[in-house]
Amino acid sequence: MSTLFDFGLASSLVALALYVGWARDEQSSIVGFIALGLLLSLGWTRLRSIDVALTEAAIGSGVTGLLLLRTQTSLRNDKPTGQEFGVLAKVSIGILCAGLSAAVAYVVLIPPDPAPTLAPQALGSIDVTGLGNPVTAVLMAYRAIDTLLEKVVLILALVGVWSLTSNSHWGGAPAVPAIGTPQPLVFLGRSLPPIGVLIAVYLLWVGADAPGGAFQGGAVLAAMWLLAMFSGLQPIPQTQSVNVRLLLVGGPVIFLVTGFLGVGCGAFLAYPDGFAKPLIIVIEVALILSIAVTLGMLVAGPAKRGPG
Amino acid sequence: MLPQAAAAAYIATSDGLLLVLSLMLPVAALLASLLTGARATKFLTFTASAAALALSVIIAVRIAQTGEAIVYVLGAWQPPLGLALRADGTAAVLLVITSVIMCATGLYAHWQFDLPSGTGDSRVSTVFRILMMAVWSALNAVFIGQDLFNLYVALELLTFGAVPLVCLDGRAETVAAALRYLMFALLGSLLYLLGAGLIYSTYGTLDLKILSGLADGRPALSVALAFMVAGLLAKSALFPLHLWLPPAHSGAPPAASAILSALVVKAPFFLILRLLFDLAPAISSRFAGQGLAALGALSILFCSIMAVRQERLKLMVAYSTVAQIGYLFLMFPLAVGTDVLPPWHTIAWTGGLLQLASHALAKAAMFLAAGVIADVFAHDRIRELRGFAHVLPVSAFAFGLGGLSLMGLPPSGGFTAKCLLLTAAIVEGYWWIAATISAGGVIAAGYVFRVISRAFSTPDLPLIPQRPVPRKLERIALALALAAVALGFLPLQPFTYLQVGRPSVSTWAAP
Amino acid sequence: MTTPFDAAMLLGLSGSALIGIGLFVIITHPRVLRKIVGFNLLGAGIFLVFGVAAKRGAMAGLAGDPVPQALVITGIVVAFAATALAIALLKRLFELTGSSDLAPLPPDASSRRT
Amino acid sequence: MTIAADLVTIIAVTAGAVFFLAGAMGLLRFPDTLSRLHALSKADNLGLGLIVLGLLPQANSVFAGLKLIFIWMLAQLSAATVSRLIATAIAKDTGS
Repeated sequence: MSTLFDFGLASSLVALALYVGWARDEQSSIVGFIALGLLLSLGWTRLRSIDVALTEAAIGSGVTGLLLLRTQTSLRNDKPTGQEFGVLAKVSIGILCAGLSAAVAYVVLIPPDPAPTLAPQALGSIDVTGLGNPVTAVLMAYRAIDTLLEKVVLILALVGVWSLTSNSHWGGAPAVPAIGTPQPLVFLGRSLPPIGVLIAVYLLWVGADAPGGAFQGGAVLAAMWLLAMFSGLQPIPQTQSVNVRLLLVGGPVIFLVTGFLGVGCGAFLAYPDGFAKPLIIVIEVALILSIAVTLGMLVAGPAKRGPG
Repeated sequence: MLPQAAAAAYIATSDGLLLVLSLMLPVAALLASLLTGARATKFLTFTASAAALALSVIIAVRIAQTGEAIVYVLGAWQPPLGLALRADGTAAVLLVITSVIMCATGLYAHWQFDLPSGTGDSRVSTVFRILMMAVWSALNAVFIGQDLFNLYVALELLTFGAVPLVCLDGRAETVAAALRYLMFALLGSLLYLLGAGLIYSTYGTLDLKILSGLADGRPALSVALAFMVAGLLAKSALFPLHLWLPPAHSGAPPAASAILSALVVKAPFFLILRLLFDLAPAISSRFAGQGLAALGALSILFCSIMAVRQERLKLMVAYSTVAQIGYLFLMFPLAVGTDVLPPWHTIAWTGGLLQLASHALAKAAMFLAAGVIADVFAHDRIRELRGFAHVLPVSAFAFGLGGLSLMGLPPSGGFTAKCLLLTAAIVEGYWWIAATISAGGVIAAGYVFRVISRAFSTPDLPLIPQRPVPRKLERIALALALAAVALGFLPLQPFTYLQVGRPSVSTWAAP
Repeated sequence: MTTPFDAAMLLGLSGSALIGIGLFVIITHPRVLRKIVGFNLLGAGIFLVFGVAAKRGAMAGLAGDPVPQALVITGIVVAFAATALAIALLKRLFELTGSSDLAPLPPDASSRRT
Repeated sequence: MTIAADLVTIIAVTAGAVFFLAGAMGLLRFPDTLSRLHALSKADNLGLGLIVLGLLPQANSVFAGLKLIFIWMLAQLSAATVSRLIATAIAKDTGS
């Protein structure tokens, strides 16, 4: 029975991906992509990776879909000038891509037996971190450097986005297209954020021991903030705003400082015995705010007004 | 063998924290810059640059003193669960080259922002400084990282630092160039990530050292490595994946061009080097090496000819970058070593890395000199630059000295490098590689002399500088060019420092 | 441990298909916005390959190997950052030129530019 | 007891799925946007409600049950808002 379900899920993923690639207009393609994201989340639960399912739903399809749809609207009156490939070229590229797919499938189909895993090691060391969710332990302890650098990558993307403005607008505020905010959206903008913030805090708190964490919570928080901004209830802050900058770098700075404090008790990014969990929670609280601000400002885009 | 058996793969050395500092110092500077204004950013960049330069020199000296690699285990979590950092002799050389070029270009940019024609406003200067720190940190991470996924994050950090540098001036052409660059770079990162995923699902670890002990020539490993190398090729702009490079590198501000051409494209090359020599089974490495060298040869011939045909000075220099990267890929079949000789004991290994270093210095010098020329005359059309050496003798001299390395003429690091590669090619019987090296040198002479001969000729109408000559900027270009020349005085033999921290002849067993 | 048609294998096959579809869209589609969507398809396929490793690594009472799961979470966030930067560049290009496509660039076009 | 609970689950979830199917059919078969919207929101509300109802006996704790109900309420809120936004957009299109 569940094999039948998996088969249906796997084939609808492929069918939807084909639709996304070949849909005639960009809007249908993007809507298809968002739907694909939901199916992917479902697929991740089938792979028993609930943390990833949450992240995929929140960021992979949620915030990414919002960004793509907003872009599609603002590029609406555009004349295509891109280059089309000839039929022969397309066929040969198609054969090449199919071959690459087959190569990946080949590796997927013949796994080594027994399948390699780090699960026992991850579980064996988890007591030191005081956490109950091994995925959070990987992100915040074993591979903390990746998480730290990834946060820097996110901030750097924001610097790149911010740099795409004119000299006179540098430091100013991004703009939301003036589309006379509809009443239902204002209602949602008023009623949803308190609940959303609660959910974000819950995701962060529960993330120590169950699926959830700073990235999933941060995405929910960012969505609430964006909803408030798009419904005109919250002004979009200037990119030079001290508060924005403080929240932005707060996460990685606290991460970095804790990392260097760890040098005193063993190594960079090691946590002192017995203090691992509280320290991780402190870092995650700073990270969730930082992630929310970064994601929100990334969607809002570069400054469109001069600073003032 | 399961990875569990390989416990305690790394023993941290007492000076391992130096590696963490070289990774995190630029990150700290960029985070602090975001919090403060333009003036504090200037100060932070200065301080961090000086400190990072000192750090890299200390790391290199420590390795020379101890004769062993520096190792650090992050959070004391041993791989495969945790991550390690490791700097051997080869990595230390790259760290130092990076610092030297970063400091020189940083100083150049600092002075250039203050010029009357300069983009002294806070957007360009602040963004440049932040991105420069990001690129620096990412390069260090690529050189000392030991974990395939950590290296993926480093590559992305590099991409996100490098792409916005291309379109700092905000013109439509440079924005298009940046977008095209981003597309190629993302494709490259994703293919690399795919390979890393296949490796994890086959071996259950991403650590390079543990993997090199496990790698057993399964087909899955070859598939994974093929994806990773293909992705890295797109990032290092090897023919035919080079189309994005010339517009991106020629459109950026001069200091950014220097960083991109001298350093950024070298990072993916260095990763390919490690993947093929540390992970790939000897047979597939030999086979892949031939293919990479063939693409390298095509890069050299095709893009050198393209460079000759360019009308614009900066585009010419950018095309020559693709050609010179081609030389790096020639080392793959030449440095495979033998059953008794590890790759890093071959003259081709030394030659390839010397080519990397001397091209980095020479190309940075040439882009910085070209930047001065384009600034003073307000254009860079080679045809209309007749006699520019009379106005800018120092820049012309720096450009010419840098050109020596590209052509492979003595005295220059490029000469030594190409000599070593040529000798290796002849000894190993790769006549087509030897022929390509020689032909590439001749064509390079064509495009360098085309500029230099115009520079010293007497124009019908004397060239009039549109702006005051920035002497300080010219001197930086000259210093870098002289450094590239100085590399030419190294002896023509395998450089033992590059072998530190790698298996020695006695413990070497060909994979 | 792996039955012929378990979730890991089936979703792994979808992942492989998504990789090929994504690559094809990235290379051949003339519109940049669709290429960006293609990058996300490719990314999703690659993440599924990691997911297969996670599911197959179920051991010691865990439903899956946590390491690849954590890697995918990092990867999804990085992919979003890449999408955001690409979109910002695309919008800027549209503002400056009125077109959101990259004009074709034959190998020698740049040499003919004046 | 568990058999009764399972029976409730099977009946309610199946009924919910049928409503979803009807909604999807409506979306595909109805001629204009407004009637499609109507079919879809009606079927979705009922379908999701029935599924949540069916899952309640399976919840391990009171908190888990509350989370299920909470999810249903959030879906209601967003569905209602989206329906109204679409309806407003149609009205604007046909009005002007």
